[in-house]
Amino acid sequence: MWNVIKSVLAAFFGVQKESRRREDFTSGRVMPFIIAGVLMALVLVVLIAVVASLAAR
Amino acid sequence: MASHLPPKSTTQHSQPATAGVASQAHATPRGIKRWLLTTNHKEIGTLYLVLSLTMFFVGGLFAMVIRAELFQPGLQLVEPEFFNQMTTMHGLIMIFGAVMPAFVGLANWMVPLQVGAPDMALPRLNNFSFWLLPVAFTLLLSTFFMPGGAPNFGWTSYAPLSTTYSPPSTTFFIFSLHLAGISSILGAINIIATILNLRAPGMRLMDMPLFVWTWLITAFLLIAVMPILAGVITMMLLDINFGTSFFSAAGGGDPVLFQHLFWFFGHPEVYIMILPAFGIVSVIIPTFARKPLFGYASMVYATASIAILSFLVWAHHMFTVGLPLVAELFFMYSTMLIAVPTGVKVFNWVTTLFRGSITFEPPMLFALAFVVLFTIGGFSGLMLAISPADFQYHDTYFVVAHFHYVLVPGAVFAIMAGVYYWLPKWTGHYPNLRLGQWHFWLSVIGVNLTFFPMHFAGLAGMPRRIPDYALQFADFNMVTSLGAFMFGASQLLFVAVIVMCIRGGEKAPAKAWEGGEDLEWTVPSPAPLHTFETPPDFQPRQH
Amino acid sequence: MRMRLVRTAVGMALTGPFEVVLANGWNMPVGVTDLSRDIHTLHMVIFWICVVIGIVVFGAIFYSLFRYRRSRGAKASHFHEHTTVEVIWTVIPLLILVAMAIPATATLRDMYDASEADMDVLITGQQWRWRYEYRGEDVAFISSLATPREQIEGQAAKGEHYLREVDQPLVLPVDRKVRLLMTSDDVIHSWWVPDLGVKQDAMPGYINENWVRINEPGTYRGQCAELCGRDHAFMPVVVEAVEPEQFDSWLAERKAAAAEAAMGLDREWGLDELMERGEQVYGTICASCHQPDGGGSPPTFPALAGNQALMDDRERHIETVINGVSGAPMPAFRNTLDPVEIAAVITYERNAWGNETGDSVQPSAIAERIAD
Amino acid sequence: MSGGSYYVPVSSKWPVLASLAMGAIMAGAGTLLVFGRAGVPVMVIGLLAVLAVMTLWFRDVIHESRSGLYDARMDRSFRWGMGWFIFSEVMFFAAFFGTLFYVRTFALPWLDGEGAKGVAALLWPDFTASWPLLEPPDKAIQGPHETFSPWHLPLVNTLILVSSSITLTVAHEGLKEGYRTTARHWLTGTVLLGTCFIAIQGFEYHEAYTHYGITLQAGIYGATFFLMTGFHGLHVIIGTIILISILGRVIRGHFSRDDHFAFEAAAWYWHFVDVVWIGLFTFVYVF
Repeated sequence: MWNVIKSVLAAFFGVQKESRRREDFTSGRVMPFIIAGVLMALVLVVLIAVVASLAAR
Repeated sequence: MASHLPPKSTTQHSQPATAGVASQAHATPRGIKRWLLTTNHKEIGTLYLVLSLTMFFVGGLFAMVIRAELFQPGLQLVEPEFFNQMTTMHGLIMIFGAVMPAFVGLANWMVPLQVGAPDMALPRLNNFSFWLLPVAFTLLLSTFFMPGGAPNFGWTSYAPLSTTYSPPSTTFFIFSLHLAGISSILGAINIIATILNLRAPGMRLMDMPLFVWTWLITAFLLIAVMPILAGVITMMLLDINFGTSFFSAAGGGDPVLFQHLFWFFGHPEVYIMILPAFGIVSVIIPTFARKPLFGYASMVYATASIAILSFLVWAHHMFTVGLPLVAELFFMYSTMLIAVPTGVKVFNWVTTLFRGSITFEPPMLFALAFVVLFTIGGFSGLMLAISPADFQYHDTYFVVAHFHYVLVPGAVFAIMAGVYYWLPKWTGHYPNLRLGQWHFWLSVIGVNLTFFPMHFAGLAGMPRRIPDYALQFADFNMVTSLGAFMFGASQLLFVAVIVMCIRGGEKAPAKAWEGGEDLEWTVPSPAPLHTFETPPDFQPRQH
Repeated sequence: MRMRLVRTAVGMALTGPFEVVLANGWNMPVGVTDLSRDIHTLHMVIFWICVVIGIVVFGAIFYSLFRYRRSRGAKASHFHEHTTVEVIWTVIPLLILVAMAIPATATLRDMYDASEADMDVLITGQQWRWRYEYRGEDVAFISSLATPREQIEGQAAKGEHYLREVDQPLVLPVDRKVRLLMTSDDVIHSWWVPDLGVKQDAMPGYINENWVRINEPGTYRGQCAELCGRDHAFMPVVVEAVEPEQFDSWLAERKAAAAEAAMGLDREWGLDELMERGEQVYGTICASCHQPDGGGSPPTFPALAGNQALMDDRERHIETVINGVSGAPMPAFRNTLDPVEIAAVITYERNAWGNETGDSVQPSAIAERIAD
Repeated sequence: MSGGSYYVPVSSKWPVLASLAMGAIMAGAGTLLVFGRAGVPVMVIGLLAVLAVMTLWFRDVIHESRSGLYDARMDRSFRWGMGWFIFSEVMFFAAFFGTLFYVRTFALPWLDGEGAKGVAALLWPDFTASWPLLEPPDKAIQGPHETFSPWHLPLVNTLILVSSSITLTVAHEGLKEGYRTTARHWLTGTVLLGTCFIAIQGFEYHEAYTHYGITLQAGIYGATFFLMTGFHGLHVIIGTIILISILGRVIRGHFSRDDHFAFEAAAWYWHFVDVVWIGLFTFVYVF
């Protein structure tokens, strides 16, 4: 699970190590990555929204 | 439901044939019927590319009218109404008629060749997707001949100028966009299914060439946002013809709602037009630097990241419509974030060049110009992201300069790079390299003469979409117009190169470019009508 | 306040060396409000950041192209990954962006703080002119393009302020905080004066707020920035900033004039004077759509000359001008024009270009209808 | 693996004819809306042509499928295709749900003087925001007199559509177990339930126009109501037509226990339509 999160974080960041990437794509399961990706996207939205509303106060 | 979901992407390697043959023994139709009825991905790809080139010249003609009128202050050639029709149709034709079909055409030709598939996953649907487009554009262009003329409210169609105050032909414009939208969605479905389902045995997702990767993500964006466009133009249709008040405060609606929906489509649409360009460039640069792409994995991840972020930034097109402060900040922050993965891509291309062994054939020239000039467009994009500054930039020629830098020396140069790169595979001949170089240099000079002065005109205060302007903008506009005529004229060379290449030229071997490593270079040049009827044996490269 | 001083200082430092090249109509104007200066500073900071990054990136590209071209005998190496480098060049832009976001947020907060204004001006966009209303002062007027048609069509030499001159500018006091309320009667317009650092869309049915506090007296010019139809290019904004005392006396004068105009309601107007006034109103307000010769531009804008329906139904004609046509481009002029102007223009339309009905419409009758 | 296994049809006249027919529908509809009646025949011809071409196109596909030309990969292509198509439909409705959300959360309160942009109330001094919106800001626009109670017809329709999804699942299970009669009966039931839904929705529209004053022109409430329920209703009609054709194939003895993707695709579509309705019932009728 932690590995999935780390990989998705790397995807958001846009940088990934070749070896780690190989691991991700040998596990053969896509769903965990998609779910984690969607969740992280939501987290990102909430995060930016929180920062924005704090800044707007 | 879970068991009914489509199968997981990694379980779909080769399936031994149990029944059936690949092609029936029917005689292939000839002449015009061959093109009308074809289901072959190469023929359909050619059709898309020809349509795109035609539309490029139609949209280009409109641009020439615009630039001729703006050559000097005052109204000389056309009436303001017609000028507005020109700007609107120029945008629509170039986006939906030239750039998007060009990328779909390249995908049709190259995705099956690059993944080792016999054809697109759903060949008949593929032909349907294509033939919807000529129908759509016939409908769209026919609006010029209707009372009140063609749509004149800008390609963004902001209500209520595009509803209550629009010419009668707007209804036809909406229907033609519906057709183009259906075509895009079906085309995208086909491309996704091909990539996920028809890869050569042994080719994992992370072994795919970047062009395929970027198209996979682009196709996802298309399927996600074209329906939003369909929805919002349907609401326009209802406001115009059935008295609804979606975009009118009188009935409780809001004109800004239109813009939110439109840009929720429109921003991913921007990436739809640039991600495949990233893919093409990422394939060409390693070939001519004779060195593997630097940071392949990062490139893929950065593409995914840009795609996700593209759904969160739409209102940066609307900083001056009066968004609440929180929204303004949210969209400023998220937009600034998008610069990061985009930067990663540029850095990776540069590092790919570093310590390579570089040659400068026309595909490489266009790809290199792409990297430099797209980056300039990226810089102005970064400036536009700063919301307070955008209050001065918005709706000026600075914005026009920005998006033309990412679309012309961006998307269009990438398409041209792709055409030069793959012409040997399509025709079996090398394009005339000398003419190609002429085409390149004239285009590069023309494009910069056209669009660079627009930055200054915009900063000095010239709004976009005006047929006449104050005297202090005269010099910038004259240079821009001259550059535009030069760029326009030099595209005739492009046509000449293509025609000559089809008719003959130096014979190209299967591996036409020394550094080309992808699967398409394993089939003969020109590629026979049917390729990979037997799936190739794919050996993953060490990335 | 200190933040602002710092920002201004940074701005000046950045502009300094390139003053000659970037000033004089090649760059965004510094402007005459604190906000426009802040915006200009942000613009220059981000511009120089881009220049520096550009030099590095383009330098690296051209170095590689030159140094590693094959004709010079370069042999390709085969490295294709370096995570540390990749992380570094991801983190550095991220930090630069955060550093940019902080001053941008501060400026944006200033822009959004329209509270405690000394006065309100309601700005209404109409195809294709601006209406200014000094709220609470009973002063309102329409400001439209003053450049003669001959200049646009090239039959006369173009003046210095070609397309950026109006019949009546918006007059504002310096050193007072003025809240600008923007709305529109028809399509979206956008009120823009670069020197004031204000560009705000005018949305029909909604109101956007912005504000200015002008530091220097002067004439500041801009124009509509959002495509609003045929004459979008011919919709300038001119603001005349004057000393507060001068402004007060100007306002008092306008109020007196408005009161005088209201007097006109009490008396009977003759056909000739209505026609004369009507021709003037028609020229500035109606002619842009219905054309100076009343020919209109069908199908969107119907012809008035020789329009039998118009001549037959006087009531409907009055109704149309007062309340507009819902679902069509014809706006309601109830709040835009005063009763004298409405009466005059209807009278004019019913008698000009061979529409010889002989009708005259009295201002008092219009005032009553509007009051209902 | 001689000659490969993935079936690629050589050529087909249906796609280009389908495009022309779609073009005729659009041109006809546009002409009808803008220039009048002349568009009707063109539109009708286009519609009939689309139906005819689709029938013939699907006949080819069914024929190829039953001749054993398709392999497992082709099956997956169809699955991916249908799955992504439904996703595009989801996004289409997402635009409309977004509209409803925006109007209720932002636009109406602003017009009433609430929230960040409440200054707009200067223009509409008498306006009070409410949902359902019975009195639009401009008094010239006649709002609805009253709105539907969710607990009468809409609830009935909800029950109908939810049970239709259940009957469809039962039919599917029957097919998978090889009980063809069961499949046929439950599928027939599903079609009937779908038809009932359409009929009730039609009755509700009639009531809306005649008794409730809910019309397309009745301000934003009527506009969103008809937009959302209308496009949903259209999808129910399409879904029912699909189910009828699937029923026809079941009756003819098509589909095997483990190869019946057309049935599954129709089922996916129907479940999707059902889920959209749950959203509509919640946000258009109840809240």
